[in-house]
Amino acid sequence: MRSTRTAVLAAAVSAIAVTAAHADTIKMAFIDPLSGAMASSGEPALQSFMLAAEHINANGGVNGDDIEIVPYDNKVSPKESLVQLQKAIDSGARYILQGNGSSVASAIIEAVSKHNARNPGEEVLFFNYAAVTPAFTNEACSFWHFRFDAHTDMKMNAITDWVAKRDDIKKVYIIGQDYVHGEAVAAAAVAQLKEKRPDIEIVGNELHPLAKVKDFTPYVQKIISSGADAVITGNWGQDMTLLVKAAADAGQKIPYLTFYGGSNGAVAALGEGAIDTLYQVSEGVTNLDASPEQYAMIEEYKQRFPQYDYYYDRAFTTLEMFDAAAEKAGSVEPIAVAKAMEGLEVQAAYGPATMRAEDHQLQQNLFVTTVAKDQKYGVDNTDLGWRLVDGGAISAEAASTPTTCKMERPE
Amino acid sequence: MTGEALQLIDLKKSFGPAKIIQGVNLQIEKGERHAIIGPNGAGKSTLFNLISGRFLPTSGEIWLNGDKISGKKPFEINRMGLSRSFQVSNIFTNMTVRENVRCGVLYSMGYGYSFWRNIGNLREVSEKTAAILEDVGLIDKAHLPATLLPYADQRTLEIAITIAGGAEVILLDEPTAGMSHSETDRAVALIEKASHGKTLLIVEHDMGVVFNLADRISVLVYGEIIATGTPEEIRGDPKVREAYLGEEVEEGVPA
Amino acid sequence: METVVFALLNGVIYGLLLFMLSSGLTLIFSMMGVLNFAHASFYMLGAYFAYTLMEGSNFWIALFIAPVLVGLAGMVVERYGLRKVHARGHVAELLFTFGLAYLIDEVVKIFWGRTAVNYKVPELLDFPLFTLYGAQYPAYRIFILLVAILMLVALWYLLRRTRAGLIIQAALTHPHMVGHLGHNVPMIFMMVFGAGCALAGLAGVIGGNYFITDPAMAVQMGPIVFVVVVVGGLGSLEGAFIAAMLIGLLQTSAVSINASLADIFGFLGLAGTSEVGGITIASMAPMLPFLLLVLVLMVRPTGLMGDREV
Amino acid sequence: MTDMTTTYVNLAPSRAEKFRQRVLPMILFALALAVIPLFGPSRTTLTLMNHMGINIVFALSFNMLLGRAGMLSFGHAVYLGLGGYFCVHVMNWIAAGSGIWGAVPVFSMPAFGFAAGALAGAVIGWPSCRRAGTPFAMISLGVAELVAAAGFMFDSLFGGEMGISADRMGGHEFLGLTLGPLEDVYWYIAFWTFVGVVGMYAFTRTPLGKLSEATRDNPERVEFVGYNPQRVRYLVFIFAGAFAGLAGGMSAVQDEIFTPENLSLVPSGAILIAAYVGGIRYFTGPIMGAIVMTYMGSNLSDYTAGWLLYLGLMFVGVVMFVPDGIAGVVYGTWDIISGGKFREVAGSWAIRLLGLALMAVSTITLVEVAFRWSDGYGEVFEPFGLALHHGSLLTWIVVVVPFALGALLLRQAARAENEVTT
Repeated sequence: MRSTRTAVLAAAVSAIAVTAAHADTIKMAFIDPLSGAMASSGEPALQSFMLAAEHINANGGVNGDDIEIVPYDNKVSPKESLVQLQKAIDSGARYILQGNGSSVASAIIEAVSKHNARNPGEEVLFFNYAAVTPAFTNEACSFWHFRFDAHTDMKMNAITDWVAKRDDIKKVYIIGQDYVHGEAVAAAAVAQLKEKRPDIEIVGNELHPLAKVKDFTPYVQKIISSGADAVITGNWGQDMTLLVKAAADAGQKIPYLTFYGGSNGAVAALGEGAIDTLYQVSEGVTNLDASPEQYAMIEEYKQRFPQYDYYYDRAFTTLEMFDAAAEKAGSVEPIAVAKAMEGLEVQAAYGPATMRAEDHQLQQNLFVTTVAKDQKYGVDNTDLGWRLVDGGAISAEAASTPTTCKMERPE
Repeated sequence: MTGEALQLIDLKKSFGPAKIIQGVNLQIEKGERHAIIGPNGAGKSTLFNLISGRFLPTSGEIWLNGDKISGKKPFEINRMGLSRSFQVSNIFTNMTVRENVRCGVLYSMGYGYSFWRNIGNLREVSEKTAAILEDVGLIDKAHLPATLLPYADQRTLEIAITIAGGAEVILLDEPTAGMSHSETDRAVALIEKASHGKTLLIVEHDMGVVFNLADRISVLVYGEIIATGTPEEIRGDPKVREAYLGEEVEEGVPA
Repeated sequence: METVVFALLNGVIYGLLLFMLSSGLTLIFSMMGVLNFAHASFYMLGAYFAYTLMEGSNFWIALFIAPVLVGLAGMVVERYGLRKVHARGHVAELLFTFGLAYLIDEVVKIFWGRTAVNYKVPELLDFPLFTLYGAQYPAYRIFILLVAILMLVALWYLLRRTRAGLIIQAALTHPHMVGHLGHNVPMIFMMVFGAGCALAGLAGVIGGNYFITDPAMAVQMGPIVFVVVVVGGLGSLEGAFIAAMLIGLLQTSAVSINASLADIFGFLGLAGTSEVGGITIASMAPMLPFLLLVLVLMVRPTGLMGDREV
Repeated sequence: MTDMTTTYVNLAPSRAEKFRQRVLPMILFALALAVIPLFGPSRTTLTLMNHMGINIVFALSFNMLLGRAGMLSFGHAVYLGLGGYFCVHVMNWIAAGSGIWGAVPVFSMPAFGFAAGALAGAVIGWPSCRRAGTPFAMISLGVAELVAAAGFMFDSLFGGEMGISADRMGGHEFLGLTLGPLEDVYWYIAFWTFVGVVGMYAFTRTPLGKLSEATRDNPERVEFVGYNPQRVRYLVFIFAGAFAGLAGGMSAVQDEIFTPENLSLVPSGAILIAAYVGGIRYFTGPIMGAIVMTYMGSNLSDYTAGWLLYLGLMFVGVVMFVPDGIAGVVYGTWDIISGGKFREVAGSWAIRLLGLALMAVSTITLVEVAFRWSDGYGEVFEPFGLALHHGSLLTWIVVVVPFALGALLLRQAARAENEVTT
């Protein structure tokens, strides 16, 4: 992380030299795992934010000020995150970036709301780039929280939209981790499928304990026996890779529709077994059609950080939107920026993105993709890459879900 | 039977196929000092372990002051008034001498598992501990960690812990083993003083100590008591001479 | 029927893999009294060594070299680490291996990165062997079965038929006696620790591509291996074998039971809609070994086959 | 009787000694807690110190088991977690203000945590304390896995992944503390840290506390002085759980959230490391360990990506070479200085320090260079203007030479000290 920071800053020195007139910097605290096993999720995100900040600074900054991304390692622990949050706030950061783990996000939302209530004039905003529990922009929504990733229900909307278009899918199996996230995924899948394709039979709906299963073969056997044509899972980490690996080993060639298939190392672990088996839904993959600038960005990223792939497109969207909001508000004060951000639309790499005012949930296009050989960009340093499937482009409107948010706004 | 402090009835113990104790019957009167002698491997320590509850008997019964104690746990037997020492020093190594003795005192003074009292304020406990330390001659070393004590002092501490609880029946397992002559003499004096008015059962190899101390002696050979009687009777018993003393006379030290 | 067949087949394979891991741990424990907390870390090292060796050579060479390398690493750890804390008792040793597990985790991340590596099944074995009830059965699994059985036979032969085995056997039943046999005890300890680690390494070589080779694999496998050796009875190889099979079969077959607690305890008035009632046996499957551990230790502290309570 | 009384007076420490050994440290501790806010610590410092307070109580409660009763637990966080969860629920009841809850001050949370921790200890300890040694350690591991899994399964109790949060300002003021600003929370934590430390120290002075040490040393002999070692362990376990629950109550107010992660093996392992590094044979050891490890855990990661590796190295180093931990070093040093032997050992100490410093230079260089090489960004470790690239000869000189030199010096120092003592 520190090394990352210096690596990026080394290149940023030139940019700063050019824009030496910028006196102020806007500190953004990046609070996510940067050591231990989970660092493989935190590091690429940090790099994405730094690269995004670097480009914004090089193009004149935010109202003339530079963005500085300051990393804080939270070890994916909610309690430790609160220590780091306090450190960040005391060092002058007014914007918090975090995404890994809904437990951490929930702790930060709570802590930020309390901090802002207890320390008026010193407000802090929380930009959540990956924690996808729907509650954060529904019943537990907060004025101080903005989410730049589609939440579970929206991603499920995209998945079920795609499934609905596929007439050959008649039986669906749902499997997930036995905790809130897995339960929410299962509930959303059942409800949405029933509405969009009542003829689809849900042949299995099953939860297994979180991160405890070593051999998924028996589960896959159940899936095979059920005659399922597609599997929907909210699994992440080993639970996702091991599940799909067991399916590939059993020679099963049906879509495993996941939220986290694009995580680092998943394709490497699965190898060719992933082809046409591992599907993911995301706000974009590198092999989608895009502008030359976007391709240049992807290539710059890969060249600078060869260990990882360009994955967190939403990091760029987050900072772009912040830039636009600050410009619109003519200020970098959190409350002003927050108000300016509501309803704001920016042109992201893979389509327009709008920050919905009522719940602070970004509305953006989603894409269902699968693993294939010989793509423009491979991932995990293999020759396998993500390819858009037929009918896999889901518009922001289609992916959108209504909100139950009743937000309390400051005067 | 009223006068009996300890009674063993047809006591047997086997470890797998090995029959270590094969039907021991023994009565020990209140206030009696009783010694058990016998060659190594005769089952003397096993017998102690059975009486004190460390092992469960295979069959037979043990009675203490009219209560059956066979089948009870060691701490239950201890609370009923029987205390024992060990052949190998079995003390609380990381605590001081004073703390060691105090651990022996606490339960009998009614402080059981108390967690609401400051041990330093328990005046009777401190007094009793000090008195015992004084008696056994360890008072000067009261604040030393037990591990730092010389061997003979550790043996003494072993006895001190055993008598600390004020049990009426005391079992001593080779209390003078490994001691020099002068140390042994001191230990015997201590045992005499400490067992005054109490029932004492002692296993000992040093015949001098045995014949000095004991009112009665039992000879245990291959898990059976072949003779019981006063020191004179035992000395004169031909069976004993043949089975045990004879051997010893010839070989010097029991094998 | 098909679920039974699959549960049996997979349960046996998983059980054998568990046994491979736990046999090394049991050997070490029997001889040295050390419950090696870092045992699963050596399993991980086996997988990573094999992955690296495969880049320069092939799987078959890795299959033999990687466990040897892991064994050597184990010997170094014993000689320069464990031996120093040996005098201070088993808790110190347990804590040493606890810290060692942390260190190995971190070092693995430095050398092989934080994400999974592409440790592939060798092409020779990468084909479906047969089709069973509609699912292809990978040949590699049968290969695991064979390797595990081979190791079982070799271990049995070594222990029952060789001189080294006799010494180890003697040590298993009479741990305090080995020193009196006139053998160089520190040397034996080092060899046994190395051998135990090598067995874990072998399990890593064949398990790493069956599952996933990533830095979390040690943490994932660690607790379950303890459960196996403790349930089986610390120090008993037979016990470890029975426990490994039991847990392998239990876990795989429980997965196929969809009954919920409400179905079972419904007569007590437990509703299927309540939080407790809604839990299915299948969802509890991975927790069963831990439940088993607690239950076995409460009822039979020596474990199923053990005769020593530590 | 009279001479008995005199011996009694002789044996027990004098009033002055008692004051110096027991009361004075407590007064100094209370003073230190009271003086800290005068320096005007930042909110970051306050947050860090509050966590230190929580961890001090937690580490001490862990050491009631490991250091005092010889019970190695791999799942002690279960009791902090359950105590804390209960407090978070209570805080929400207080905020709702229904019934008698409205009258309960949030300040009293640790008392609720204490009760909940004791209850959890009583329930879980019943089966697990029937065994000692390795089986106990393994049962604690199994129980921790089960409870952590349950944490994710029962949403209504544990709130699932997001956990359950509460507002510490939900109740009415108590002692003039709203508990809103961190300064208020500091006083709250300081008060309860003091209560916890004094409470656990007092426990060591009770008959049960002494018996727990006796059971650690020799469980068999305990049976023959009338005690059931299982009962002793069980009671100690309940108290350890209770004080962990107290720490949980402190944490509930400081962080205002509890998540199932708090129940898992990770915090249990962390507190084991903290207590051990501090020194489990001393009452104050875990206090020192908690302070050092809390600081390192939150701040070391600002300086290096390899902080976990450093912690691991430190732990293994302590287990191998300094089994009495930080406290052992501190008291050992103090004994030598106060015993007037400083001159004799000064030379070998200097050599030892130099040796350690050299080893540290070598280790840090190796770790830092290794992490940069592993990241693959082509970044170079540049201490003091030196460019230490993993491929350059200089790097390897900086790694190998100080290491060899340091090892040599340490060996020499050990030899020199042996001569002094023999």
